[in-house]
Amino acid sequence: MIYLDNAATTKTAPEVVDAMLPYFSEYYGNASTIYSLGAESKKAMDHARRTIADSLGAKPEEIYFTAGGSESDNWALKATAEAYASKGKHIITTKIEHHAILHTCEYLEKRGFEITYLNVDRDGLISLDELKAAIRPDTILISVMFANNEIGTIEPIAEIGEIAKEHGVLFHTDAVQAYAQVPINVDEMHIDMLSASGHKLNGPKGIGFLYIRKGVKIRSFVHGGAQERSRRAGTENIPGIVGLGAAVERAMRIMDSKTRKEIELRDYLIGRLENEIPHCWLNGHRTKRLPNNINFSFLFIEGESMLIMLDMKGICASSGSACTSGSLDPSHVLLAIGLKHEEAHGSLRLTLSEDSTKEEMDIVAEEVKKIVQRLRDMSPLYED
Amino acid sequence: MIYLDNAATTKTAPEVVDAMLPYFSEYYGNASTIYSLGAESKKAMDHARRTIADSLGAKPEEIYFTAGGSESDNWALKATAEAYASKGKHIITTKIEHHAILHTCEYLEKRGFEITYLNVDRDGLISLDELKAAIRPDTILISVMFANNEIGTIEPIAEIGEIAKEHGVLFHTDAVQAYAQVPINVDEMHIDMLSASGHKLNGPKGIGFLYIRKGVKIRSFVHGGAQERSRRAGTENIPGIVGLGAAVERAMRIMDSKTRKEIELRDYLIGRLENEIPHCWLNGHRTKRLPNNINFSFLFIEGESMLIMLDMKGICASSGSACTSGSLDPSHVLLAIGLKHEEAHGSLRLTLSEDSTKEEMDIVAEEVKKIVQRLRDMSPLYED
Amino acid sequence: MYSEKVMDHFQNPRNVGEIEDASGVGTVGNAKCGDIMRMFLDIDENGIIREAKFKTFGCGAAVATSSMATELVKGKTIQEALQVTNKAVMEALDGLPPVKVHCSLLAEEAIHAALWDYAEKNHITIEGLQKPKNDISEGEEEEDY
Amino acid sequence: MYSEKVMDHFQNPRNVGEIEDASGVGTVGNAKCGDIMRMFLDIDENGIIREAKFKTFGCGAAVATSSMATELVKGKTIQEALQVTNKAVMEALDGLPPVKVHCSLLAEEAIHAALWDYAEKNHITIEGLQKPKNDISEGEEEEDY
Ligand SMILES: Cc1ncc(COP(=O)(O)O)c(C=O)c1O
Ligand SMILES: Cc1ncc(COP(=O)(O)O)c(C=O)c1O
Ligand code: FES
Ligand code: FES
Repeated sequence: MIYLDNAATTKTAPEVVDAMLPYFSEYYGNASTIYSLGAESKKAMDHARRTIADSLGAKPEEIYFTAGGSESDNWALKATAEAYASKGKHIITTKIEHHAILHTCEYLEKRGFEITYLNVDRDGLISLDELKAAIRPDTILISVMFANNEIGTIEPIAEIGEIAKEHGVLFHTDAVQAYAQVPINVDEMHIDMLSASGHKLNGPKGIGFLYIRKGVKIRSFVHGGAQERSRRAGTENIPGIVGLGAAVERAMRIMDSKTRKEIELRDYLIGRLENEIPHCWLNGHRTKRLPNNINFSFLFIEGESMLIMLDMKGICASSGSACTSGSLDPSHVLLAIGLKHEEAHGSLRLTLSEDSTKEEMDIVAEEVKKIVQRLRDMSPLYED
Repeated sequence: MIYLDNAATTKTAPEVVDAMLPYFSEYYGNASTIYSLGAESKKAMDHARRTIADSLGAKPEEIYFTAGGSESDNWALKATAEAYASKGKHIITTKIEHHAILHTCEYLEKRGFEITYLNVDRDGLISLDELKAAIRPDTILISVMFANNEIGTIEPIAEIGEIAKEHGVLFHTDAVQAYAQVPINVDEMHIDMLSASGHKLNGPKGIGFLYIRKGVKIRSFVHGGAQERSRRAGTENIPGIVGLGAAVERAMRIMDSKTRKEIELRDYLIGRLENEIPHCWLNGHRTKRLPNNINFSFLFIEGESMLIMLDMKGICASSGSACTSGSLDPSHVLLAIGLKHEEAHGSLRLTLSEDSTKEEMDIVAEEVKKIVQRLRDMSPLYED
Repeated sequence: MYSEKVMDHFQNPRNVGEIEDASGVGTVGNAKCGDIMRMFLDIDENGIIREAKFKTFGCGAAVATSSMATELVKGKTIQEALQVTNKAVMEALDGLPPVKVHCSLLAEEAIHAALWDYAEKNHITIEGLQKPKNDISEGEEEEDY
Repeated sequence: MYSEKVMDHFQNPRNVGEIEDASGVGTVGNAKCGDIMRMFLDIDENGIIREAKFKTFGCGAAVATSSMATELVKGKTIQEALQVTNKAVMEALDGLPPVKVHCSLLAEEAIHAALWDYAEKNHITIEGLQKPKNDISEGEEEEDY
């Protein structure tokens, strides 16, 4: 199997699973209890929190564990909206955010908030001038994703943070794709809130965190017990938290070598596809791009068919095609960078891991070439 | 170690961990993808969903996975409030709910909802007459916990369901403590929504579900991707879901023998404590009670001190004492059944598991006896 | 997610291609998901469909239903071909996932469009055949959420 | 959650008990968490605290701070005993978790209450000593949420 869908989810690293295992059936105590078994859990949780804080240049008490990226995004937006509603009801985000942000924004719109959705250029980058122009006296939050999950484009986060700070507006970034893949420092980049998800960085599924800078007024999203300093209720998911901590430790350790390797393979495969297949192009910025992301549009064909054929060859990949999502609307990201519907339909996303090899890239290049040709032969849009 | 805090959390059963393991590093595919690896995840998830549905007499598509009991409770209340606000803004619950319900109710109160908190009697039971009298034309929801987490009292759920149905009011039950410990059938009991949490039944932490009867109007709580039929966003926590399914399978399999054993040991230890320690009593109903729950008040002493001394003897237990919670207010449940502050302070909760033994009960009886005496000797309230 | 039959027709689609000087050609598109299906029919003087071919831009279900639809209409009379509904195609494929039902409507619509073209070319009316819409709206029920 | 020193003083509390005909007895309670501490002092004619004993209904921190407080005041003059603040007790115990700081206030307050009782019995005033409240409100800051 050639797994090239690491933006969807990653394999939990064996060392991460090993770190988690003792906390299922041996140190299974509830971290909120007073006895020694519970103290073991608390110690493990504190360690993970510190690891994560260190990875961001944050303080441990600024890290709040959640069930994943979606909850973190929901929390950041809804709680900020609530806490700062008296200051204003205007939020700025982008057209290419993940649905966890966009659908939450729609929810807020129905509740009287006004959302500005920034445009992006053909590469998927927002314009800092448009951002500045969008800020109003009643703007309470700017939420711009660190890197896009489909096309891999990395936004100018430090510059956005600077602008937000200048204007006294809070800045949240959905870093689910970028965290532990590229270096992030919340102070240098003036990030007030940051969402991350464990399963995108070889950690377990069902665990994530929200970084909230000290001083930011924050309400709870999940109400109940006093966990997470009374901010996020629910018995702490200790194995998940330990796994996330171990995954972050691992990701920070291998980041340099992983990045170097992925960029090399990424650009090699991009080159082959560009050179060997007609009527296709790379989506997303060529260099301001996640190290492991490749996104191509192939004219005249449709994504889901491509994916099934790739699967038959043992290759796992993804597409911005509507047909894969059950939603019928093709990727809002691809439309936002200016693709036509039928162009958006024929997109293919390949996201590498540190386990990817040159041999795999070659196999994929060959198979994609064949499949694209086969589907084009079947397509009423293609006349050669 | 003698672990008697199974109401706080349980050991993840080794067979549950074994069931989960393949889904971390082997079948790690995202269940929403189209390729075979994702299909493996989807299959495993469907299987767990069916197991859970079967355990409740529900349909698989009525089971929605969440991150645990707190999220389920928040979702049930907040989404119902939102979806039915046009019908009315009155909700009925009890004074002895878990904070996941009570704090969510407070949140709703701040947003214009009116909450009636039903009283309970000395045993912790609500009055059906009081419930009936509380129902108004604008009542949209009744939320009564299936069994209380502190004193173990099991509420008259089928009767409550009947009343709710007669009055055309939705009925939610927080079954976090009762699910898979006592038999539940959502149709026979007229339950419209039910919350459960994996780690209370020897499943993993960080996973739970909300049962939502087909036909109930429900909004999302976590907005984003199309997971869980677009009702609950977030990449599916497949290992957690598989673990929950395996835990339910196991719990249903052993329920009869476990219940029989726990009740025997429970009543044995209750008898010993009652007979051998002066100035103490059992809290909660004597028979309408979770099979594994023991809750005692010991006059003149304080809970946290008891817990630390028990811990020194290798016994893990819990207390309704404010001193253990960091909140300073003693258990709202013990106050609701009519205990005075200082009585509530001296409570001890022991919750058994199927691994508990008579030898353990004897050790605990002896140690509790000694500790109570030692603390009483130190207490300014105790004069013998 | 797909049945074995669907996968078989997707992997080995029958009747892919075009018919030159076809008796009837119909192209339909599903604006919602942006997919396009073109159906070619060769109909003899007795009104029997001798040959059917297709080209499809669409998902696996779209390809498989195109393939199955062409198989089903071959050898049939025009009236019989009108009975090849999307339900018939789906049944022949052992079912489709709910989100893919609309793809099979595309196939039904393509047959109708090709027959309509045939009727227009030959200045006849085919009983029970209405001018096909280009745009098939899907009939799935949307639940409240 | 507790330091080793706290655990030691909790497990082996020094000076538990009562002093008959004590020079001063003080009982204070923390209404918020319902805990009660009673302190007995035996003070000689030179104003030196010869003996100190306590009884406490409260958490581990309450027991440990009672124990440590009695240890700290023993052998001290009244003026020196006034310097045994909750901070001093906490420091001697290598710290307390933030939620337990208020328990140490109870110990400070109990010493003051016993000294006040001694002063009243002997019709003297002790410089710097105010009538202790029965009710210690905690001084922790509440964050906005
Ligand atoms: C009755 C009850 N409801 C809700 C919860 C919350 O469950 P969780 O901690 O898994 O979120 C608990 C347990 O803590 C409980 O006992
Ligand atoms: C950019 C981005 N944000 C949020 C999410 C949601 O994360 P999760 O699925 O872990 O809730 C994802 C991944 O699905 C993502 O790529
Ligand atoms: S043709 Fe688009 S989903 Fe089938
Ligand atoms: S005395 Fe109550 S918390 Fe310490």
